[in-house]
Amino acid sequence: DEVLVFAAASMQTALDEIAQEWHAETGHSATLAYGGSAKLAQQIAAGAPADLYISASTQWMDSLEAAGALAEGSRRDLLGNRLVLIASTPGPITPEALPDRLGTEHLAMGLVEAVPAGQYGKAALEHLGLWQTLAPRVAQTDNVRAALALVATGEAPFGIVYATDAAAELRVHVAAEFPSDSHPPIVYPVARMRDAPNADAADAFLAFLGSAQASGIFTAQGFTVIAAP
Amino acid sequence: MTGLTPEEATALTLSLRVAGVAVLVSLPVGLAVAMVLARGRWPGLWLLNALVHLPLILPPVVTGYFLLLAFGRKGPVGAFLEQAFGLVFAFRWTGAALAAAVMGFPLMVRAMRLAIEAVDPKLEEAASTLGASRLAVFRSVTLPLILPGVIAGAVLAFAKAMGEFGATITFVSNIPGQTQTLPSAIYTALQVPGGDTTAGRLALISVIVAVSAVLLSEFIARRVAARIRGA
Amino acid sequence: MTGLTPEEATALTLSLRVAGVAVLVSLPVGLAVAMVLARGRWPGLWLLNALVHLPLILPPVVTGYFLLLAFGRKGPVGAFLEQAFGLVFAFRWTGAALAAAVMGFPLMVRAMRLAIEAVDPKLEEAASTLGASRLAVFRSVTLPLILPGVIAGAVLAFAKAMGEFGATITFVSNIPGQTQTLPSAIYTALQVPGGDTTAGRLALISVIVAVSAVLLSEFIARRVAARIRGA
Amino acid sequence: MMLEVSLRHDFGGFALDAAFTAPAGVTALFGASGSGKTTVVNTVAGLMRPDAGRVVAQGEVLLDTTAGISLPPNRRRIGYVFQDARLFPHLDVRANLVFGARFAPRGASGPDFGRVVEMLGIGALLERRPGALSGGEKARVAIGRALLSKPRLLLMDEPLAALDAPRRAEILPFVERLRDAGLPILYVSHSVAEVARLADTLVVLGEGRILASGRAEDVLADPALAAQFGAQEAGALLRARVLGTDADGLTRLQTATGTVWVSQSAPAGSELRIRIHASDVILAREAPQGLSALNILPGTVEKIETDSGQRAWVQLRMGEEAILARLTQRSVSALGLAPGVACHAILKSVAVARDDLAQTHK
Amino acid sequence: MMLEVSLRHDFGGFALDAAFTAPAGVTALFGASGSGKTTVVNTVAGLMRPDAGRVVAQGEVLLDTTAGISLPPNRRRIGYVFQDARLFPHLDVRANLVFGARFAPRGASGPDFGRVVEMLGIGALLERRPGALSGGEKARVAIGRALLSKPRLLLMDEPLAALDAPRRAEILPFVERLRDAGLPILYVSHSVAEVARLADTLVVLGEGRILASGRAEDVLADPALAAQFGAQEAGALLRARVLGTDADGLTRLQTATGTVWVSQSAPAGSELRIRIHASDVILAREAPQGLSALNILPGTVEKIETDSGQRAWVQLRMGEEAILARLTQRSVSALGLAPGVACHAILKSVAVARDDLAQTHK
Ligand SMILES: Nc1ncnc2c1ncn2[C@@H]1O[C@H](COP(=O)(O)OP(=O)(O)OP(=O)(O)O)[C@@H](O)[C@H]1O
Ligand SMILES: Nc1ncnc2c1ncn2[C@@H]1O[C@H](COP(=O)(O)OP(=O)(O)OP(=O)(O)O)[C@@H](O)[C@H]1O
Ligand code: MOO
Ligand SMILES: [Mg+2]
Ligand SMILES: [Mg+2]
Repeated sequence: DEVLVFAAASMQTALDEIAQEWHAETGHSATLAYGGSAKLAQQIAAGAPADLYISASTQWMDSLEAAGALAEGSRRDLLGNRLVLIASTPGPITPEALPDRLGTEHLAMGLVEAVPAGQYGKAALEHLGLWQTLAPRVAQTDNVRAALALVATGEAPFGIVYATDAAAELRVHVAAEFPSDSHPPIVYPVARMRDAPNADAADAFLAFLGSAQASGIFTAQGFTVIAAP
Repeated sequence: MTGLTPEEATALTLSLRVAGVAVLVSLPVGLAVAMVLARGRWPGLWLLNALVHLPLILPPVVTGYFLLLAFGRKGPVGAFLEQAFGLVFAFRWTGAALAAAVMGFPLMVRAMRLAIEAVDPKLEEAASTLGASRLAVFRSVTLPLILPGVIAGAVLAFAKAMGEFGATITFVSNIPGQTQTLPSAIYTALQVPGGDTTAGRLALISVIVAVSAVLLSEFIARRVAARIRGA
Repeated sequence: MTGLTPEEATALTLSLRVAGVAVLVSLPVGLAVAMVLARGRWPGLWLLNALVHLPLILPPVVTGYFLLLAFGRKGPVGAFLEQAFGLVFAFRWTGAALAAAVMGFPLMVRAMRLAIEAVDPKLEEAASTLGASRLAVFRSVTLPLILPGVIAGAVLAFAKAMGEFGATITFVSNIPGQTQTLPSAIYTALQVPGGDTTAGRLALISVIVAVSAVLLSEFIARRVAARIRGA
Repeated sequence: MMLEVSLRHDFGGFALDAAFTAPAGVTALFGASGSGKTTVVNTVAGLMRPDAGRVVAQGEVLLDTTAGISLPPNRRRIGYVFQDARLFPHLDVRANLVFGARFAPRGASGPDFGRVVEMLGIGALLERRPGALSGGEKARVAIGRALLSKPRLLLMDEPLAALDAPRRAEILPFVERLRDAGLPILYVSHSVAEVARLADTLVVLGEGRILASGRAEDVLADPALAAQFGAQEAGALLRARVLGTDADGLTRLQTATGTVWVSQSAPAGSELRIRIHASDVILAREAPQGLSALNILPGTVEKIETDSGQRAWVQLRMGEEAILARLTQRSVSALGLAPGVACHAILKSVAVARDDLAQTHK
Repeated sequence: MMLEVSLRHDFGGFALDAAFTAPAGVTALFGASGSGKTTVVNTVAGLMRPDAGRVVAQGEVLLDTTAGISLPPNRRRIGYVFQDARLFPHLDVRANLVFGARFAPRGASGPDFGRVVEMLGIGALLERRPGALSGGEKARVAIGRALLSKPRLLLMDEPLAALDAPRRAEILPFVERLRDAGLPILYVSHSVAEVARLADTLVVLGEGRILASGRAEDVLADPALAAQFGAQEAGALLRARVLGTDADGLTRLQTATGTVWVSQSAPAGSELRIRIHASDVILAREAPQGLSALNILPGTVEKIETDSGQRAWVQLRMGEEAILARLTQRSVSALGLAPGVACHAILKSVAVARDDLAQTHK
C-alpha cells in the first residue's frame, strides 16, 4: 500500500531517506508531498487524500484538530529544532551585536507572521529586546530556504534559520544559537488523518517514524527527536 | 540531461500532459470569449472582461485557493461536477490542467482578441454577400485570418502552463506522480539544501521543452502569416 | 474596505507604484523588442524570442532566484549598476518593480508584437514616400496604429505586476514599507489560520484597483480603435 | 419589377434620400463622386442599414425598416463586385473564385468556372494570392468571384474602372451576355460610354438625391442633366435599323427622322443603339446646302438649359426620340432657338453604342 | 534628362525587363492590366527593389543595384499617388493632406494647401476620417497628399480612375498646371484621352517589356501599337494653330497639311493639339467631291499593320506628323493602299486634346 504523507518542506531530506528505509524494510512505500505547512493543512481541510500530516508548527495542526480532521489519538510531537543566527562570514557574534553589525544591511528571516521559522525568530528577537530596532532591517522570505539563500549569496550578511538548514548549507556559518527559552518550543507534530485512505499503512509509517532508525536519520540532520510519550 | 530520475521524468511527462490538455481544452472557450469581447456590444461585457483578467491580477496562490474552495471535493462546483459527471479535479492531474488553463486564460484570450480586432470587417462582409452564414464566415474567413493570433495565444498559454506553480501547488498540492509538475518538482528541489543543481537541471529541461514549443509554433505562425500576406 | 490597516495601505500604494513603474519603464523596451521580433530578419532572433518567453516558462521562484543572482548587490549586473549608476535593486521597491517588469515582459511584448504584425506595411510605405524617415514613420504611422495593442500589452503587464508574488519575494523578499506588495500581504494572511478573511479583503482591494485599471484602459483602447476605424 | 429601393440616411454631414425602381436588365447608377452610389448599393446588399428604407427584389422584401425586416446579406443572394476588390488575402485566386459556389442553392444557375476564368483572362493567376496581383487583375477576380456565387441579382460598383480599354472591350460583351441570360444587374459607373452601352435604365444620383430615373435613352437626352455627364461625354442615344453598307465602307442606318452613316459595319436589318455626343451636334435653322453626304436630321427644339458659364444644352425632339446638342448661349440667341422651333442637327460623328438590340430581351 | 529607369525582375510567373528615359514634362506609362506599370512606378519610388536596376532622377542616382546604391523612399523626394489610395486611417483628411509637408526641405516649392483643397473639392471633408469617404473622395485626397509633400517628381498610378468625368475635367487642368510649373510627372493611365491630353512622352508596356517609348505624337501614331490602345480609342495627335472662328461657331485650325474645323472655340493664334480617332478617319485615293466643308487632309501612306481579325491600321504621314486610320483589310486592298501611296484622309470628327500648347514649356 502507498501512504500519502503531507509534510513540511523543511523535512524533505530526512523524510526521503526514512521512506526509502521503510520501503526497503517493509515493501510498503510512502509518497511524500512537500509544501508549506499552511498550504498542506488547507488542502487537507479541503479534502486532500493525505494519510499523514507532519507540520512545522503546532498552529496548523491545532486548526485541523479543531476541525476534527485528525484521527483520534494519533497526534504526537515528533521532532524539535533549534533556532540559529547565521552569517555569510565566519566568526561568532551575539544577537545583541546585530543592530551595530547590520548597519544598513538586512537580516534574512522567514515571513515573521506566516513562516514558522520567522515566527520563532521574531519571538526570540522580541525576547531579547531587539525586535523594535531590527524590524525595519528584516528581509522576510516565503520559506526558510529562501532566507538561507539570501545569506548564502551574501545579499544579506545575517539570517535566522533552523539549525537543520544551517547545517546543510556550506556557504553559511552559525554565529550564535538562540536560547531555547527565548521562543516558544519548536516542535513538529505529526498525526494520521481521520479520513486516511490507507489508515493501517499510515499507522505503520507513523510508528516507523518513531523507530531508532528514523531517529538516527533525524538526528543526523540536526533535529532533536522528541521521545514518544 | 539524461540523469533524469524516474520521478523527474514523471514530472516532465505530467507537465507536458497538463499543459497540452490545458491549452487544447481552453482553446475553444478562449476563442469564444475573445470573439464576444472583441465583437460583442452588450452592457455587461465589462464584467466578463474583468473576470477573464482576474487570474492575472490575483496572486497565483489566491487563485489556487479559490480553485481549491470551489473545485475541491468539498467545494460547491467540485461536488456538483463529481456527482453529475464523475469529473474530479481535486488532487488529480486534471486539477493541475484546470489551474494551468485558468492561469493561462487571460493571456490566450488577449492574444486572440487582438487578432480578431485586427480583422478587416469588410472581408467578412464580402464573404456574407457570397452567401456565407455567420458561422461560415467565421470558419472560412475570420478564423484563417486570426490564426497567427490563435497560435500566439495558445503558445502563451502553453508556456504559462509549463511554468505555472503557485496556483497549481495550492489547488492540487505536490504529490509525486500525480500532481507534481515540473515547477513543483523544481520548487521541491529548491527546498533541499544543495538542491540548486537539481532545480537548475529541471529548469533547463523545462526551458528546452517550452522554448522548442514556442519556436515551433512561431515558425508555423510565420508561415501562416506569410501565406496570408500572399507571396 | 475602510478597515485597511496602515501597513495594508502602505502595501497597496507600494503595489501601485511598483506596477506603475514596472509598466512605464518596460514599455519602451517592450516596444523595441516587439518591433525587432515582428520585423527583424536576423538569424539569431529566435534566441531573443526564447529569452523573452523565459519568465513565463520558468516557475516564478526560479526567475526570482536568477534575478537575485544577477541583480543582487553581489551579482555581476547588480554590482555594476550600483557602481556605475548607484542603482540598487536588492531589498528595494525598485527591485520589486524590476521583478514585476520581467514577469510581465512576455505578455507585454506579445500583445505589441501581434499589433505590429497587423499593421499594413503599405501604409508605412506611403508615409516613407511622403518623406518620413523610418523613425518618423514609426512615430506618426506605426505607433498610432498599434496603440490598442500597446495599451493591451501595458494592461496585461500592469495586471500581472499587481499579482506577481513568487519572483518578487524571492528577489527582494518582504520588507514592510519597502518591498511588501499587496500579494505578499495576501500570502502572509493566507498562511495564518483564520487569515482567509484578511486575505479575501486584500485580494478584493487588489482586484478592484487592477480591474479598474483594466477597464479604463479598455475604454481608452476602444476609443482609439474607433478613431482608427474612422467614424 | 426586379428591384425597388428606397432609403433615407443621415451620415451627419451627408444625407441620402433616394428611391427608385429598376425593371429587368441593367440599371446603371450614375452620379458624381460622393453622391451616394456606394451607399445605395450597400443598402441593397444588406451591408448598410439605413435610418429608414425598403428594398424589394423580385418580389421578396429584403429590407423594410418600418416592418423591422432586414435579411442578412448571406440570405439575399445578391452578388456584389465591390469598388475595392476585397479579395480574401488568405485564399489563392481559385479559392477566392469558388468561395461562393458552395453556398449557392442547388438549383441556382450561373456561368461555369472555366467560362468565367477564360472570359476574364485570369487562367494564369489561379494559384496566386491576391497580394501578388496587379490592380486590374484584382478587379477581374472580384468580378469572377461574385458571378460564381450564382446570385439572382448582381451589384457592380465601378467594376471596370481599373481596366484598360481592350480588356474592358472584352468584358463588356460578357456582362451583356449575363444580362441577356436574365441576370438583373445594378451597375455603378462613371463612364457614359459604358452606361450608353449597357444600361436599359439609368438612375442619376446627385448629392444624395435622385436627379433622374428612367429609360436610359430618355435620361441621357435630358438637357438638365447634361452637366452631370460632363461636357465632353453628354449625348443622347438613338435607335436605328441597319439599311446596308455602302461601297465606301460606311454603313447606312435608318433612324426615326432620317438616314445616318456610321463607320462600323453591321449586318443589314439588325437594330442598333447609336450614341451622339452633344458636342458633335451642330444646329442649323435651314438644312445646310452642299453637305449632302453628311448626317443631317430634322427635329424640333423641345428644351433648352443654360448653365452659369456660356454653355447651352438643347434637346431636339425627333418623333419618339430625342438628341442633345451643346452650343454657346450666344449661338442659341443668334439662331433664335426656342422650344417649338424646327431646326436641323448636323452630326459630326456617330458611334454605335450597342449593336445587339435586335437580340435583347426587350 | 529628368528620369532614367531600367529594371529587371523575375516574380516567378511574371518577368519584367524594361528601360526607358523620360525627359521633362509628363511621361505617361501605358499598358494592359498586369503589364508591369505599378512595378515600374514602385521601383522609381523605392518601394520595390528589383533583381537588377538603375534609376536616375534629375542627375541623382536613386538606385543602382550593381553599385549597391538604393536610396530609401523618404530620401528620394518622389510624390506617389497610389493605385489604391492608402490614406492613413488614424488621421483625418486634413492631417493626411499635411502629412508630408513637415518632411519637405525648407526651400521646396509646391502648391499651397488652400489651392489644393479647393482644386480637388475636398474642403468639406477636412475633418473626416478616410473610413467615411467615398471611393472618389479617397482618390482626391490621395492626390492632394502627394502634392503637398512638395516632391521633385510625381508618380501617379491611375489617379483619376475612380472619378467622374466632370471631376476629372476639373482636375486634369490642375495636373497640367503642375507640369507647366516644372514638376515632372510619371503618369500611369488606361485612358488614351488622358494620355493624349497630358503626355509629352509615352511609354507603352506590354507583358513586362517596353513596346514603345518616345514623343506621345509618334507613339500614338504607330499602327503597330494601335491594338494596345483599343479599337475605339486608338488615334493620333496633330499640332495645329488657331486661325479664327467662323460665323457658324466652328473654329478653323491650320495643321501641317491643311485646314481643319473643330467645334471647340479657342483664341486665334493659339497652338493646339488635336486628337483624331483612327475610327473617325476615312481614306480615299481621290480628294472627295461635294464635301468641301469637311476636314480633308492629304498625306502619304507610311505603314500598314493588320491584325488577326479583319482590321487594318494605316499610318498616313503628313510632313512632320502622322495620323492613324482604322480600315477593314478588304478596304485596304480595294483602295490599293501600300506604303508610299498618296491619299486623302476624311476626318469625321476632331477633338482638341490639349489647348494650351502655346504656353507650355516646350
Ligand atoms: N461613415 C460615413 N460617415 C460620414 N459620411 C460618410 C460615411 N460614409 C460615406 N459618407 C459620405 O457619404 C457620401 C456618399 O458616399 P458614397 O460612398 O455612397 O459615394 P459614391 O457615390 O459611391 O462616391 P464614389 O463615386 O466617389 O465612390 C460621401 O459624401 C461620403 O463622404
Ligand atoms: N508579388 C508578386 N508575385 C508574383 N507576381 C506578381 C507580384 N506582384 C505583381 N506580380 C505580377 O506582375 C505583373 C505586373 O504587375 P503590376 O502591378 O506592375 O501591373 P500593372 O501594370 O500595374 O497592372 P494594373 O493596371 O492591373 O494595375 C502582374 O502580372 C502581376 O500579377
Ligand atoms: O505567477 Mo505564478 O507565481 O505563475 O505561479
Ligand atoms: Mg463609391
Ligand atoms: Mg497597377
